[in-house]
Amino acid sequence: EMGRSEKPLKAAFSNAGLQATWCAQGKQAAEFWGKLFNVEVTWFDGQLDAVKQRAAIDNMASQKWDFVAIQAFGIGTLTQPVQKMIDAGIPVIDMDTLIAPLDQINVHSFLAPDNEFMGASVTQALCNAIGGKGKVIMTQGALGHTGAQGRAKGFNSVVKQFPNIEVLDTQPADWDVSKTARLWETYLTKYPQIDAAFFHNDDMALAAANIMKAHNRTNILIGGVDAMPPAIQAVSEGRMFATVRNPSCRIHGGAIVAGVAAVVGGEKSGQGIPKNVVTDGPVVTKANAAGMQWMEDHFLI
Amino acid sequence: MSQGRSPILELNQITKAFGGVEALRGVDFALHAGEIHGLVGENGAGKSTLMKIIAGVHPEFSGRFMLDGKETRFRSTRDAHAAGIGMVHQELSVAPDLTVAENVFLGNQPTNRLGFVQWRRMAREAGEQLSRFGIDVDPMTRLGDLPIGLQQLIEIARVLFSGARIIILDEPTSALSPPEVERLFTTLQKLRDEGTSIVFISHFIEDILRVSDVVTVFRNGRKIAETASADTTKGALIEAMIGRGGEKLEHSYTDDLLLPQSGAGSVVLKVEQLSLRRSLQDVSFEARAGEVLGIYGFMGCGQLELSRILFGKLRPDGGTLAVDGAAKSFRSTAAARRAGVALVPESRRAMLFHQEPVYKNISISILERISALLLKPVRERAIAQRQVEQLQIRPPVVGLDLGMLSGGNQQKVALAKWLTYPPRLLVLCEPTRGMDVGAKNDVINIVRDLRAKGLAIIVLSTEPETVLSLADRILVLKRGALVREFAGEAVSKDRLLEAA
Amino acid sequence: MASSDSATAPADHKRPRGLASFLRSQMRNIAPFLTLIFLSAFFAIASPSFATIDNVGNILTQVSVTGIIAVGLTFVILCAEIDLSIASIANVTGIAVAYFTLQESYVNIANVPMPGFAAILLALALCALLGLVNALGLTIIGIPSFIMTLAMMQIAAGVSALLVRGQIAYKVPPLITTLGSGSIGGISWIVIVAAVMLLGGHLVLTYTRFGRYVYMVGGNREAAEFAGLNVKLILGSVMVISAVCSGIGGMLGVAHFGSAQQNEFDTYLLDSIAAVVVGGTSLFGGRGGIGNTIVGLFVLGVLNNGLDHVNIDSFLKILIRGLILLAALIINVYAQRLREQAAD
Amino acid sequence: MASSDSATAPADHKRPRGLASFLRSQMRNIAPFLTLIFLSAFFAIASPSFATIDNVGNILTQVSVTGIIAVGLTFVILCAEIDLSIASIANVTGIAVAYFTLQESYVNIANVPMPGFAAILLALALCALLGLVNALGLTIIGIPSFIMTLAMMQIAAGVSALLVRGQIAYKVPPLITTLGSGSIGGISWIVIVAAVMLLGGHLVLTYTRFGRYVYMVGGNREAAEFAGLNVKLILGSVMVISAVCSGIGGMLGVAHFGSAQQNEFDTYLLDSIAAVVVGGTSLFGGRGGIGNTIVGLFVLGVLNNGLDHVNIDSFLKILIRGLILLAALIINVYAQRLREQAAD
Ligand SMILES: Nc1ncnc2c1ncn2[C@@H]1O[C@H](COP(=O)(O)OP(=O)(O)OP(=O)(O)O)[C@@H](O)[C@H]1O
Ligand SMILES: Nc1ncnc2c1ncn2[C@@H]1O[C@H](COP(=O)(O)OP(=O)(O)OP(=O)(O)O)[C@@H](O)[C@H]1O
Ligand SMILES: [Mg+2]
Ligand SMILES: [Mg+2]
Repeated sequence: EMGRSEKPLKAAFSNAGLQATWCAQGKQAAEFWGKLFNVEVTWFDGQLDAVKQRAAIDNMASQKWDFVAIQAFGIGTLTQPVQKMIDAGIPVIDMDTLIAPLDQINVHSFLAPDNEFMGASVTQALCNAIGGKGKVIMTQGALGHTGAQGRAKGFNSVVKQFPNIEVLDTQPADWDVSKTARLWETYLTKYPQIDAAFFHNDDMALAAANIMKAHNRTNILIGGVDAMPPAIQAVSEGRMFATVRNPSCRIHGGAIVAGVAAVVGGEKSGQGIPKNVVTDGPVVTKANAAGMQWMEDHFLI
Repeated sequence: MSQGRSPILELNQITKAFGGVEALRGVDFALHAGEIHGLVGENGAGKSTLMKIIAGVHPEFSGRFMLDGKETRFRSTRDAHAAGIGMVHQELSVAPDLTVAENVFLGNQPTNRLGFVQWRRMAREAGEQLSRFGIDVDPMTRLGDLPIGLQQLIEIARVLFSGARIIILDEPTSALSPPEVERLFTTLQKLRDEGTSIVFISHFIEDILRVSDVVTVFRNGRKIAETASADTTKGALIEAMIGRGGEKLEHSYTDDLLLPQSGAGSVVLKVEQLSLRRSLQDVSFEARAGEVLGIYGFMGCGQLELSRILFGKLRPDGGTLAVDGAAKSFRSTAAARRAGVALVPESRRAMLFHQEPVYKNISISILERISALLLKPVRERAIAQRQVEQLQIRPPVVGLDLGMLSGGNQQKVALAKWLTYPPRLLVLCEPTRGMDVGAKNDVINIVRDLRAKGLAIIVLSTEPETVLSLADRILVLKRGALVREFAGEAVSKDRLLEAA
Repeated sequence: MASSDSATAPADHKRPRGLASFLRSQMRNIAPFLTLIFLSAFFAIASPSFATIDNVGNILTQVSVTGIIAVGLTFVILCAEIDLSIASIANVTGIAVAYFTLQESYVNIANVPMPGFAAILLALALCALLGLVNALGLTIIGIPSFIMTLAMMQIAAGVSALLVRGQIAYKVPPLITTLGSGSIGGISWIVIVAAVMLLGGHLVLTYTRFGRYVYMVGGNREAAEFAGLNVKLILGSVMVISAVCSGIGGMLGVAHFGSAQQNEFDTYLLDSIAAVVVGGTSLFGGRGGIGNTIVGLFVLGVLNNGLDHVNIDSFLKILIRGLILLAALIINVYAQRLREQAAD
Repeated sequence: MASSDSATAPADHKRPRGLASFLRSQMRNIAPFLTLIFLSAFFAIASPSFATIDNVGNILTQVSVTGIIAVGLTFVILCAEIDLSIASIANVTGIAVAYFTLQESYVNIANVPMPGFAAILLALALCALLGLVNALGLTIIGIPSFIMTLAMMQIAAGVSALLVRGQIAYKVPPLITTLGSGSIGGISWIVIVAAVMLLGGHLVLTYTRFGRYVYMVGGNREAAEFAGLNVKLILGSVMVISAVCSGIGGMLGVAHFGSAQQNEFDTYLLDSIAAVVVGGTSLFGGRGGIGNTIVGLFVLGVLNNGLDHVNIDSFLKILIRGLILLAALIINVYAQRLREQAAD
């Protein structure tokens, strides 16, 4: 049923911004899977900017595609051109972030991880590792980011179950490593005892790890989100305790597969493919780090 | 006296134009070692321009420039410095935020082998130099904290003691007191005797005759004469400066001129106890309708500040100002204009829009009266056309960009904008500066017409001729205070100079 | 002798001054126009999808918000000032209009719903107020506009943050929704609004007394003051105009993009400045106008749009944009210089 | 009468001028210092963890990168120019030094490994080159620094994008790692580097001819030219100095934060400008210096750090920062005005 397309398909992809590693990895995955399925992928970079991405999607919408896949930078900013493509019968696959609340737009399918689950699962791993008691800190991403909101929710739902765990601080660092560094310098001063820390992504976690090392406070267990190669390396070296995979390859590769299935296999939204596909990844610890790295190398997760 | 020796500096056929204005036309100039060379000429004759060419400020000019017998071309002031040429510019050019000591060594602070500035040595040497020049001031004070006159002296001292072998002084005495001028002359003579060559520009002919060995006269961008000071007289110099065409206008001012008995109308402007820190002290006077009030004084005597206060651009520290009997405290120039005051400032650059056509320059001040919201270009042009014809502005094309007009015609445009709806009080700063004889005459006639229409007019000038040719009553401003009034009595250029 | 000079001179001006001299004097306007034609031709050849009716529509909508903001900025730059708070004020105004509109239940903002016209008026009042702060800082306190508006950029961002608190709002009053995202007869309303505002700006600058004053203040501020103009009032007004144009752009932008959120409009700062300057309006004031801004808008619009139609390395595009911006600036400065020479 | 005037005049200047007058004349330096004391006292009361030795260490490290960048910016602002490309150049230099260093296998960048010293030299050469482009644009072409460095901001971001291509690099040469994240005797190397550079900047500004020229050019550009200074060379030099300081800050910053990525240093633009200006260096040039910059650094450092220690609404913090910035600017302008009055 699904498989390599006979005639070459033209697909347009856009994601939040290629400046972000997670997005850059997704681009490679999409191109890799595209080659396997005979799909020619054209990229429209969102440049981490709502206005620029909107212009790019407007331009995308005035061209002809077999299918498109989009990760929105700003929720709700792409509705009009996306609707135009849907109206033109182009299957639109929504990746990672909502293009708009699902009642406003009828995308072919929404492939996304469950941020709340990711936050909860890595927090759970941290809490277990410190024996269910101690002091923890969460460093959030940008408060406006839905991913960050989900991850925070997951974190809170888990720590609530541990009466002996005290949350010291949850200030946002806006995904910014320099702000993370500043915050953590303050924490290390303010709190003589910190047992574990949860960061909304690995970049912030690694920046904080650097600060902890400089302050000789390497006893803090660090958890992150994304499980990008540098974080997997840090986990296997013990610099980080755990991270949870936000499966960029699975989402972007999945978008290729879903697109081909729609065009070639005639899959219909809601029947052949669910409206909402949850693409969660596992928690990565020392135990499964090497395997995770291999899977990422081959764009499998 | 300098015959026989070859000059250290020799300029041939120097021509220099700014845009359309020719500031210098084929000028020859020679300077010998160990001479003080006086330079005189009317405003705008090109004296400063020639000196700036020598000091490397204007690298672009045509003509031959010989230094020590070798053809030279300065690309910048640095080249001139390196060649031993120092200049005191007409406008104060110091660094007010630096200390006195640094200003004395401006651009040439003493350093040790590591390249570090030796502050203590610099302060000591600056102090020594200044006290040799009779200035007693802590070398580590910030220069900007000192009075203007002292700043000027320090700038002069810097150049005099910089070791330059050619020193140019462009109107250095304008802000100095007589004893300071005296000390300056002594020092100049000493430097001359040590072999330094000095160019000295001044509008004070007596000073020039006293201190210089040779005098050169400029007129209208040309060199008119060069004589040994011993061989000439003040009268001869003035005649050379002013020229034949000027006889009718200028000549009489050396003789007494009888100011008319006041037959003027009501008081339009009443100024009482006006003061502005450092510039004006307790200035009180009145200006009447149908009268031209001349205010004469040396450069820096407070005239410019006074004109700014009358037009709301500067706010006085104290004193009152009343127009037509109503007390005014102008918060802006717009407020002054609404109250019926108009100002034509001394600088053309400051009062005209060079990139805009003539008619917009004329209409700008009366736009409110021509149009409520939308512009009425046809009316604007018609009004402008009338003024252009009345004032004989050439070419009489109101759509031409102002920058295309000659200086004198630009000056007329500046006047033209106040003529359609005349103000109550017209303040003119240096209204004839840079004008040729014919244009000056035109301006005099315009001003007289306006007086006849019942305006109160104030003419402020540093040129005695201007004041004498226009005013019905003359006030002399000196160091910010009114020191003398000439009304209904005999006055002459000499008397004015004496009072100032 | 003097009289013979001036007798012959007038004839001089009536003599035609030669095509070369005319072209040089028009360089400021010609250079950006040539850039535009060159870019359009290049992309039309490089990509079949570029020169289509549909894509012209895209370019028009894409430059609309920038265009609306650039109207006010043109006034500011004509006065030889700058406004760095435009994007931030656009953002806060868009957020404010959504803040005063009833949102769907899933939007988690403690907002204050009001009737549509009240929301619009309040949002406009907010941007005018921020513009007024800029105006007072510039004219009364005397903070240079560059640094005053830099501080305002932060302040407006702070107000935005307080209003949305990291959330996203979707609803704006119906009028704004229509103007921002509706279309009539195949033409987007936002394009029409931008066109009307640009036209309005042009008319004000060209045919009103205030517009004349703006040019005069920019051309020679000192002379304007000596002519008895209220220079501070004019400068203050252009700062307020700029803020209000930004606010309108922000409100329509929110409707156009479909949501209001923090930092949504950051790009408009550079884009608007670039549009005005690239179009040939002089940074030193007094020269240029809305016509130039329109050309500048299209130069940037075509550049951004065209780069999406050709397959260039995404990472290279950032550099290419920077270099073209620099090239346009150099042309701007040289064109000014040529013009000045032509005037001599 | 006239002679008695001038006889008394010189004596005047040696007369002590009264405390009030002295204080007023020092307002420019006192105002920021009072702000600093006030802020410190406030946070010390509001949070027990603020006024600790450890936290002083934090504040020191936190202002270090800004401090290094601000050294160069101080030169630029003293010349009455501005440099908006500092953060962008810091970023590209940090990325370049990582680009020329061997990265771990999992870093997916087509980089060009080199020996450490070569990587450092190449990175420095890059930032110096970009500074040189700024310098040439400003002095030779005559583009105002504000807009020239705005274009450079884009260009440097473009080069960064091309080098990292959306990836993150972690390794930098050992020397940079040590200086950026190591410490000696309990003091971070980066603090020492910042202190040395600030001291160096101070010495250059105060004790070298070049430094004095910077003040002269900023204080009265025409007088500087008449005094035979090569004004263009000085302006060009400060642009290069600024770029190189930014580059050093960027390299050490990358080591300090542990990674090199696009847009990492964006916040440093506003922070550095704010530090210089809040410290009391005049935007109009000629006044201020590294001493002021240090005070400004601490005002902002204490503000940022202190806000982390107290529990204020995160969204409110943005606004608070903006308002304090504006307040400091107003004080700066008024202090200048008071000083001028005191001078009379
Ligand atoms: N930088 C300039 N740009 C344009 N025109 C200039 C410039 N400098 C001087 N001029 C013009 O050149 C002419 C000669 O000016 P210059 O300053 O040499 O006169 P001057 O003899 O020194 O007069 P004064 O006695 O008033 O100082 C004047 O018409 C003046 O307006
Ligand atoms: N850039 C220009 N382009 C065209 N014509 C010009 C330009 N500059 C000057 N002119 C014209 O050349 C003529 C001579 O100008 P110039 O400045 O030499 O006049 P002038 O004899 O000094 O007159 P005035 O005494 O009024 O200053 C004037 O009629 C002027 O309009
Ligand atoms: Mg002169
Ligand atoms: Mg002339």
